[in-house]
This record gives sequence, C-alpha cells and structure tokens, in this order.
Amino acid sequence: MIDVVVLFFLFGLAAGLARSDLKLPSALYDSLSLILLLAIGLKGGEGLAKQALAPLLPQLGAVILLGVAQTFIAFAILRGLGRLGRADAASMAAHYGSVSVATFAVGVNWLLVRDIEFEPQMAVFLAIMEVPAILIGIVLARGVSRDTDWRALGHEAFLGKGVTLLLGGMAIGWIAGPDGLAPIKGVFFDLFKGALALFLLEMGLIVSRQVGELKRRGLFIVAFGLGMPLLSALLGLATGLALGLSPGGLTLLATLAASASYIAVPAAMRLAVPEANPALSLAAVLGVTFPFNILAGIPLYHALATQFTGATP
Amino acid sequence: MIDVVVLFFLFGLAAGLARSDLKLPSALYDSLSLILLLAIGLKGGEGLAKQALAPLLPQLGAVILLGVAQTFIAFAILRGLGRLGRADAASMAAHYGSVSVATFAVGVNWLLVRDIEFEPQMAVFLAIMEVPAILIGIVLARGVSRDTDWRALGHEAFLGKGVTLLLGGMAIGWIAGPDGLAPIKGVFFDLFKGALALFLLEMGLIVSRQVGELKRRGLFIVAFGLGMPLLSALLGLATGLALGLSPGGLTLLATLAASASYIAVPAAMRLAVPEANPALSLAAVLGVTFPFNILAGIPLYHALATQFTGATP
Amino acid sequence: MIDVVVLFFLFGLAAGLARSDLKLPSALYDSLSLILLLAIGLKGGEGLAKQALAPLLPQLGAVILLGVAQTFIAFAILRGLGRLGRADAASMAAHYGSVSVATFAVGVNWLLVRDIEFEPQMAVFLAIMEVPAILIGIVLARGVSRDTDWRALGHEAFLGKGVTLLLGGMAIGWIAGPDGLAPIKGVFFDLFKGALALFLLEMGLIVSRQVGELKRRGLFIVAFGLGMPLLSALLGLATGLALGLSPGGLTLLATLAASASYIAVPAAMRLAVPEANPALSLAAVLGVTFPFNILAGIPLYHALATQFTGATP
Amino acid sequence: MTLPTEKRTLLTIVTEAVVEQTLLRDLDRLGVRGYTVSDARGKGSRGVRDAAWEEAANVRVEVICERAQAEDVLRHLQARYYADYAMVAFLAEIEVLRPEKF
Amino acid sequence: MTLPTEKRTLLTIVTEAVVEQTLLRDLDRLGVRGYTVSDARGKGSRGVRDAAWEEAANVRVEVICERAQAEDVLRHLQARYYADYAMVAFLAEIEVLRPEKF
Amino acid sequence: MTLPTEKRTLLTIVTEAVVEQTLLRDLDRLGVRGYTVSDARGKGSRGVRDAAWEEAANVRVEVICERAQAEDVLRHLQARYYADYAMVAFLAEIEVLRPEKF
Ligand SMILES: Nc1ncnc2c1ncn2[C@@H]1O[C@H](COP(=O)(O)O)[C@@H](O)[C@H]1O
Ligand SMILES: Nc1ncnc2c1ncn2[C@@H]1O[C@H](COP(=O)(O)O)[C@@H](O)[C@H]1O
Ligand SMILES: Nc1ncnc2c1ncn2[C@@H]1O[C@H](COP(=O)(O)O)[C@@H](O)[C@H]1O
Ligand code: NA
Ligand code: NA
Ligand code: NA
Repeated sequence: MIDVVVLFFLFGLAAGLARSDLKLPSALYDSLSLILLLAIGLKGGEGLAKQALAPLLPQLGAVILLGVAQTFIAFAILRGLGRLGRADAASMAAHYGSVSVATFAVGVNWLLVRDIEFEPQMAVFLAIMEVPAILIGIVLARGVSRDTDWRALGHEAFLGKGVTLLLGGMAIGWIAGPDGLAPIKGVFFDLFKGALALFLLEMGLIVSRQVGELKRRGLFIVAFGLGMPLLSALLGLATGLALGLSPGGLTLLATLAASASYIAVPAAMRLAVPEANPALSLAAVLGVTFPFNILAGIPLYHALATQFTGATP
Repeated sequence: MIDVVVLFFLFGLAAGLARSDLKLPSALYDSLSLILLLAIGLKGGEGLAKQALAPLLPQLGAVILLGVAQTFIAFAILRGLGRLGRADAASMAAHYGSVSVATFAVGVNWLLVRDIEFEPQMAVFLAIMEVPAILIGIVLARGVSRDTDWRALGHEAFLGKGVTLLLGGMAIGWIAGPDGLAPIKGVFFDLFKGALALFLLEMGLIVSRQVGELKRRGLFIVAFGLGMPLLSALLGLATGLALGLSPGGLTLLATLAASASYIAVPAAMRLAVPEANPALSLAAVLGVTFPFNILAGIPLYHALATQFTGATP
Repeated sequence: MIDVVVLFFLFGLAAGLARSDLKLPSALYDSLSLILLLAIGLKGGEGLAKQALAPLLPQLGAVILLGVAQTFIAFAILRGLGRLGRADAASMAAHYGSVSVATFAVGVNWLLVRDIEFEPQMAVFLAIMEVPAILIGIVLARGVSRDTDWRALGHEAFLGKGVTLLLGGMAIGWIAGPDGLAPIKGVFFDLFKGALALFLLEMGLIVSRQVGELKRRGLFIVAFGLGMPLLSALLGLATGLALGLSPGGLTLLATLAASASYIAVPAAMRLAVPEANPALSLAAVLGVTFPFNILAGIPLYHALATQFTGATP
Repeated sequence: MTLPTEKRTLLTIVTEAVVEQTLLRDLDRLGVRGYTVSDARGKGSRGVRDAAWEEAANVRVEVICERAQAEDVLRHLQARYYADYAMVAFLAEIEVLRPEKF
Repeated sequence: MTLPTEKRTLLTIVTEAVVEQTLLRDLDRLGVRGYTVSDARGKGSRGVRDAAWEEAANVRVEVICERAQAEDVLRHLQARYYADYAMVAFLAEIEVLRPEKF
Repeated sequence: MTLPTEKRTLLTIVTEAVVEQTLLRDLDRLGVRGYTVSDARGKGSRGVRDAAWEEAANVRVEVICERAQAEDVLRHLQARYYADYAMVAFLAEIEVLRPEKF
C-alpha cells in the first residue's frame, strides 16, 4: 500500500502538470523543511546519547568514501557515455554523490509506518554525506585551481542551513535526551508525518516543472536518472553490510546513497561552477531520481536489505 | 454558548475596528487556508470511501442547479429592487450563487463540537458549488460574447487553488482510507479547530475593513446581505430535504447555500467583468453576510433543519 | 538541568556566531510570536474566570508603579554612572522599565516543566507593564512637550500587536472557560513548548548579531545589562511579596521586572525619541539581559522566591 | 574609457496583483522579451491597497525595451486596463550594455 | 504616432520600516495623491539593514508627482528625517499619460 | 527656491537570488557605499524565473553612486556574471541631496 505522504507528492505532481494555480507559501515550505531537519536531527541525537560515539568514527569515514566514490563514478559515466562537457558532468556528478533530505525523510517515514528500527547515526550520515561530493565536484570541474574561493565554499558546505539544522538538532537531542525532549514532542515528532505530507505536496509541484526540460533532453537523462540511484543503492547496501547495519539502517543508507541533492549542491555549483547548466542537473534529480526513489526505490532497497541480511521482512 | 472559534472572529473584528496594528503574516493566513481546505477534503474523501459513488451523481446535479438558481434570483433582486447596473448586479449575484469555504468550515466545526453527524459528500458539494455561479455571472454580465476568454476562465474555475485542494484532499482521503490517514491526523484533524480559530481572527480583521464601504452604501446592501442568505438557506434546506440528507447534512447544505464567496469569485469577476465595482460585493459579502452566517445563521439553519426533519435537536 | 527550549536558544546563538546561513522565515517567527502571545493570554483568561476581578485592581496599580520606578532608577543610573546623553538614557531606561514577552514565556515554561503553579493574573501584569515605561521614557527625553504626538503614541502603546493579542487572548479565555477552550488546546497548549523552542532559535540568531555592537561599547553596557535586571528582580520580588503572590507568581513577577523590552519599546522610541541610538539599547537588552535572564536569572529568581516565602522548592 | 552603453526605455507598471498573469500574457503577446516583477502596496485614486490580502495587493512590473515598444505597451495598457483597474504606468530613459538583448 | 506623454518627477525614498506609517501620513499631509511601497533591505552609512527582523527592515516608497511637490517632500524629509533615520531619497525624471492624475 | 540637488547615477541590477551574497561582497570590494535590495521574479533570455523556490528567485539591487563608479561596477558585472548568470543591469540619471553621501 502506498504511503499517504507519497499520495501528497502525486497530488502535487498532478496539480502541477494540470497547471493548477496551487502553490505553497514559500515561508510554509521553508518552515516545514526547517522542522523536518530539526526533527531528524533531534531523533538522531536522542538515539546517539544511548551509545558510545567512538565506534562511529570509522563508519563516518566509510560513508564519506561512499559519497566520494559515487561522485567519481557518476562523472565517468556522464563524460564517457553521456558526452557531457567537463563542467556539466562535474556539477551533475556532485548532485548524485551528495544526498537529499526529502528522500531520506520519506525513507524514515516508510520505516516508521512499518515499525522497522534503524540506527540513530543515520542522521549523522545524512549530515556528513552532503558535503564531500561538492568538493569533489568542484575539483573535477576546475582542477585544484587558485581561483576557487575555498573559504566561501567551506562556509557554504559546513555552515549551510541544512547541515547546521541537522547538527544543531543532534546536539540538542544528545544533550536533552528523551526526557528533556518530551515537552517538545508535540511539534517535532507528532507532526512529523503531517509536515512531511505538506512538504511533499510542494515537491510534487516543483517536480512537475521539470517536465519541459526533461522532454528537451531526451533519453540519456532519464536513463542516468534511473540507473545511477540503482548503482548507488547497491554501493550503499555493500557499505552498510560491511558496517553491520540492521535491515532498517541498510535501507536508509541505500536510500541516502541513491538520493541526489537538489538544494545544497545546486546552490554551491551555481557559485563555484557557474558555466554548468543548472537546468540539466535539476531535470535529472527532480524529474527522474527523486520520484523514482520515493515511489519505487525505497521499498526495493528494503527488499534487497532484508534479503542480504537474511532477515524476514 | 458561542463557539470559541467565533470568539476569535469577534476579537479580530474588534481589533480591526479599534485600528489595532494587529495582522497575521499573509503566509500564515495562506497556510491555514491550505490546511483547512485539505482537511475538509481528506475528511470528505475518507467518508466517501465507505459508500457507493453512483447515487451521488443526481445529488451533484441538484446542488449545481441550486447554485445556478441562487445566482439568477440574486441578479433579479439586485437589478429590480437594488437598481444596480448590469455588471455590478451580475458580479454580486455570482458571489452569492457561489460558496464560502470559511463559512462551511465554521459550520463543520459547529457540528463537530456538538457531535452531530453529517454526510461526507458535503465536501464534494463545497467543491462543486464554487464554480457554476461564476459562469452564470459572466454570461449575465456579457451575454455569451466572443470576447470572453473561456479557456482562462475554465482554468481559473476548475484549477483554482481552492477547488484543487478540496479535490486533491478528497482523492487522497478516498485512496488512503482511515488507516492510511492515521499518521497525518496530527496536522490535519487535531489542529483543525485551532487553525480555524486563527483563520477567523484574520477574517475578523478583514471584515473590519469593510465598515467604511458599508456606511457609504446605505441600507440596501445591508438588507440584501441579510435577506439573500436567508432565502438561499431555505432553498438549500428544500434541496437537502429532497435529497434525503440528515439534519447535519441539511444544516451544512443550507450553510453552503447561504454563504457567499469572497475569494474565488472576486478574483474571477475582477478579470472577467472588470467594470463591476469589487468594493460593493465585498462590502455585502464580508461586511454583512459572512458575520451573519457564522454568528446567527448556522444555529438558525440547524434549528430549521431539525424542525423540518422532525429530529430532536 | 537546562531546559530544552534554552538549548534551542544556545543553538541559534552558536549558529549565528559561526556565521551560519541559518535563518527562520520571518513569517514563521511572526506566527510563532502570535501563537505564544495568544496562548499566554488564553491561559491567563481561563484562570481569571475562576476568581473575582475586583481584588486585582490594586495589584495592577502596584505593578504599574513597579515599572515606573524601574524606569526612573535606570535613567538615573544611566545618566549618573553611565554618562549617557539625555535621549539615550531615557530610551534605554524605557526598555528596562518595560517587559519582554519572550523572557516571560521562558519563565512560564520553566515553571510548567517543573509543575510549579502561578497566578493567572501574571498574563495581565505582562500586558499592563509593557506600556507605562514608554510614556515615562518619552517624558524623560522631552519633558511634557507640545510636539509629542500623544495620540499616535497612545495608539502604539495600547493597540500595539503584543498588547492586543494578550488582551484578546485573555478575553477569549475568560469568556470560553476551560470547556470552551478544549477544542483549540491542540494548537495553543500542546504546541506551546515546541513553538517556544523554535522562537528561541531565532532569538539566538538575533542575539548573535549584537556581539559587534557589544564589543564596541565596552564594559558599562555589560555591567548595566547584568546589574539592572538583578536590581529589578529584587524590586519585583518585594512587590510580589507585598501582594502575597505564590512562589511561582513571585518568580514570574521578578522575571517580568528583570526583563527588558526588545520589540514594543524600540519601535516606540524610534518614533518618539529618534535621536536616541537604537543599537545601544538593543546591545544591552538582547546582548546581555535577555541571555542572562533565561540562562541564569529565572532559576535564581525562583530560588530567591522560595527562600523569601519560606516554601520548600 | 567610458562604456559603450545604449539608450533604452524602462516602462514601470504598478497595478492589482489579481491581473498579474493576464498582464504578463499581454506583454508576451506584444513581443516584450523580458520583465521583472515584485510585490508592492500603495495608495492612489482607487484608495489604499495595503496588501493585507490578495484582493488588496499590488505588483510592480518593469520592462526594458525600445522606446517604440514601450509606447505600444503603454497604449495597450491605456485601452485595456486604465478604466477598470487600479494602475499607474510611467516611462524613464535608461542605458544598457548588450542592446541586442532588449 | 508618438504618445502624448507629460513629464513628471519620481521621488524614491528608502528608509526604516519602523517609520513607514509616519512617513505615509506625512506624504498625505503634504498633498501627495498616491504612492507605492515595497519591502527592501540594504546597506548604507548606518550599517547593514538585512531585514532579519522588523527593526532591521527597510521600505522603498515611490511617489510620482510634479517637480515642485517632489522638492517640497524632499525638503520635508531633509528637515524631519535625515539626521535621525537611515534614509536615502532621490529624484528622477519620468513620463506619464494622464497628467491630471499626478 | 529650488533645491540644491546634484546628479548621480542609479545602477539597477536584476539577477539570481543565489548570487546575492557574492554580488554584494563584490560591490563592497568595488568601493560602493550603499545599496538597496528587494526580492523579485521575472522572465528573460534564461526563461521564466517565478520565485517558486530559491533556485528560481531573483533579487533587484540598486546602487546610487557617481557615474564613473557605476561604470566600473557595470564593467565588473559584464566580465564576471553576464555569461553565466541570469542578469540584467541598467543605468539611470538621478538627483540627490547630500552628494557627499554617494
Ligand atoms: N502618484 C503616485 N505615485 C506612486 N504610485 C502611485 C501613485 N498613484 C497611484 N500609485 C500606485 O498605483 C496603484 C493604483 O493607483 P490608482 O489606480 O490611482 O488607484 C496604487 O495602489 C499605488 O500603488
Ligand atoms: N548608495 C546607496 N545606494 C542605494 N541604496 C542606498 C545607498 N545608501 C543607502 N542606501 C539605502 O538606504 C538605507 C539607509 O541608508 P543610510 O541612511 O545611509 O544607512 C540603506 O539601508 C540602503 O537600503
Ligand atoms: N527586458 C527586460 N526587462 C525587464 N527585466 C528583464 C528583462 N530581461 C530580463 N529581465 C530580468 O532579468 C532576469 C534575468 O534575465 P535573463 O538573463 O535575460 O534571463 C529576468 O529573470 C528578469 O527578471
Ligand atoms: Na547520492
Ligand atoms: Na451561496
Ligand atoms: Na523590566
């Protein structure tokens, strides 16, 4: 049965394709994304408080490598098979090497609705995996040039809104613990799924605007937008198995790997690799990969995860 | 005892009349109206899932006729007794032939607070009754002229924000059913009454701005703004009795009929009948009819509904 | 243990100091402050409904005097020790003679989390204490000059957003009573703490912007920003003891007295005493006094309150 | 060295938010190649429009183009909108680089 | 055929949002018949005003009127606001139809 | 008595919201002493930018300065932004009081 939050996405998509006047106030969209990021962070921090942190360090190294590997692979495919120019290929590779919070949130919701457990450090992975692909993408586009304003980029990467909220939420959740968080459960946990539903309604509207660009770009974009997340999900599953994650954790790591950024990376690439065409990457990420992941990818990744771990679904 | 949400309306009205600086951020007002529309749609769709849809078709025909009849009657009164020009009369008639979501929501709240049941298709009626009066109003103003951009109007009418959200919410509620909706109850059902309270606070402020125009226009506007909803409510009750609705359903159909649009119709008339004075219609709709309906009309329509059906209130 | 809402403040502060891109949509901040003000008012009004109002009148007189006294004392200190010009001293004194809703809300939350009771009239005190300091401040800056547009000022003072919402909320709470408010508990009571947490996140960001100004102004601002709330808290405790308040009420009255306005008063002073430098007052109020009160002041005032009343904490 | 700027005309229109889409379609039809829109409020002969709600909101539209085209658009506005809508429009002389763009 | 436009003056004022109401009342008192307002942020001699909160927000006010009236208003702004408020104001020559309106 | 105004140049830039911070830093570096920013949407050679989300939003930046400085800035914009970003910039002649301020 399809989750209700995904129905909101489909509704937004349909409304957008039918050219309805519907749109969310941008302040609502921004508020929802802020609440979702904080909620994910709080939940993760609360969980981390219950375990030792030292064993996490090698795991962080592993997921950083995962993101870096994805970026290089995507770049090679886009240059080789896709015949994209250097800048376009590097920019798009960075999108796919990084992660999408919205996709992750749908994955979390999918597991929550089915009462499937997952490791609290998944929220840390989400924060950590956003950044490395951006740096690799810039180096792929430019080489290690003198021109690049690394300070501005580092700032953009580590102090961007998304990462700040995730890390801040985690810190608060870690310090406060379950009892300390109890008074604010009302806003951050009880409303999570409803907030995600509204958020996905707007995502549907945004995705519907990619259709024109998609038509113009032909098949390669569609093929890449479907093939790359599948490949990445397998890499994610392999990494997760090596780290000994639970089926829920495996599902989320595969989802993270399969997901592609449509907020942090486009903004960073616009500044650092301005000659890359932003419409191209967004058409693939939003027009193909995001819908694929939330409609078909997540259940598929979970099926693979249970099979690989031998767990009964 | 007066409902707390209506107290918020009175508070907004008082603050506005006292020229307080109070105002809601427009993004909050838009967000609240979006949530209310979705909630009404979801609730309706959830209910519809439990019954056969075929018997609804004649009911839809009946409520469309109801809206059309109201528009013609209002036009005749405004031309005959009110001596308004053709454009002004047609535009104002369209406002009264259509419906108001805010009034409907107050009616729903009134019934919910009193644990009175009503049919789920009331949400469908709300969506359906918004449009026909607009088309009739344009024809009354212009005749069936070549000039009218019917495509744009059809778009405005059927893909406007309100109708899209109602229909989308219904579709989601219908597909997901009660179990599927459970995870998002927090946002859409538990917060419904609080959201309505805030929404009515802003409505009070908006209504307070109509007072100047009302004073300028004299008695006829006030008389029409009170008489027309009463007449319409009776038509609505008659229609509802013919359809065999429950007392709750009768109350809501009378409320719908008595209500007058202040969002969709003004926007459509501004484009299609620009020579009509928008201040005139808004003064009647917002300055007289809306307050009357939520303060006195709804309880009255319910009293009539119970009397007509012989139910004990 | 530090309250979770205060952790959100510290997070905002840290993010701001690290120059993160994080910021709340201004519509969200405005919406949260509206909901907090209404919630405080509703809660207060609900409580007042249970008691006679006549005995309140002398209490209101006492807290007005308290605010007036604070303003004069602050002015004397700022002129004498601080060697500020007349306009700057008067404006800053008005900030400290008035109150801060955000500080009050943190105090309320502190007591709620610890299940400590307080009198419902505290919300009335909050509304009442906002205004007198503004009038005194203007007179201190200008004398009772002909030029002052007292009508505009009265409007600003009594019909400003904050006071309107507090009084409106109280009226609604008073009329509706606990049963009438039940349907809107979801929005106004259950979400109070979560809304306060988000609000304080933005407060942290705002406070972080005061650091530059603070550095420029040197020690006196810091000393005054710490000393004045302590002095005011003692005056507040004395007043509260004279009025026979409970330990919870005492804590809140001390908190109110110790708090300094950063919304209503800056706006009023900008219009009435434009030659005063607004950056100076805001640096003291936001950069020193607000953080001090919510981090250390409130627990301290409560400790004093329990000691003075001989209650066991 | 002074820049090789060329003269163009800036047409600014302030009108009711409710006609934004219709107006922009008209601009497209009249061959305008670009425009910039921002939200506004204001006061004029049709009273205060304080943007408190959609009905009372204004938009401010700017079009850079050649003088002749600006006059065409202005003529169209006069015929189609001036009588029935809250609207103000005015022309100013400006300079641009890339004259082929406007 | 060229349009029968007439010259007017556009006065643009950028200042603190907190004085919006006061300023608009002043404009009314000085006989101005219309204005357009939009929200803005900025930087100037009084530092960065990034609109992060009400205190730090700017508004941008435009008035179309005759040159003499624009100068009157400017003179008033200079006397009443320039010393104590973050404010910038400037004049530009523009053309309008319907000269009787401004 | 006519006012002692002085001529200055108003440079208006409409571009992608994503470059706002970078652009403002550039303005600072080029010695500009103030600017005003507001949110906008629009259409141009790079398609419709309807501000539906951050990626598709524009900003409108105004700078009052001397002609020479305005030309410097424009030259910098041409070199650094015109090729890769949705951007439009234009100059207008205006008058100010307090010439020392700009
Ligand atoms: N003299 C004026 N100067 C600047 N803006 C104006 C002026 N008159 C009208 N406006 C703007 O144009 C809108 C419509 O004007 P009107 O059609 O006169 O009501 C107003 O709401 C203002 O935003
Ligand atoms: N040179 C300038 N060009 C454009 N806008 C300016 C300029 N100087 C100041 N402003 C605007 O006017 C406001 C007040 O300026 P000031 O009084 O110089 O602080 C600033 O916040 C800017 O929005
Ligand atoms: N002819 C024009 N008149 C007014 N604004 C324009 C014009 N062309 C472009 N713009 C604005 O500048 C932005 C970037 O333009 P472009 O680089 O042509 O896509 C657009 O999104 C519009 O906001
Ligand atoms: Na990825
Ligand atoms: Na009706
Ligand atoms: Na105080």
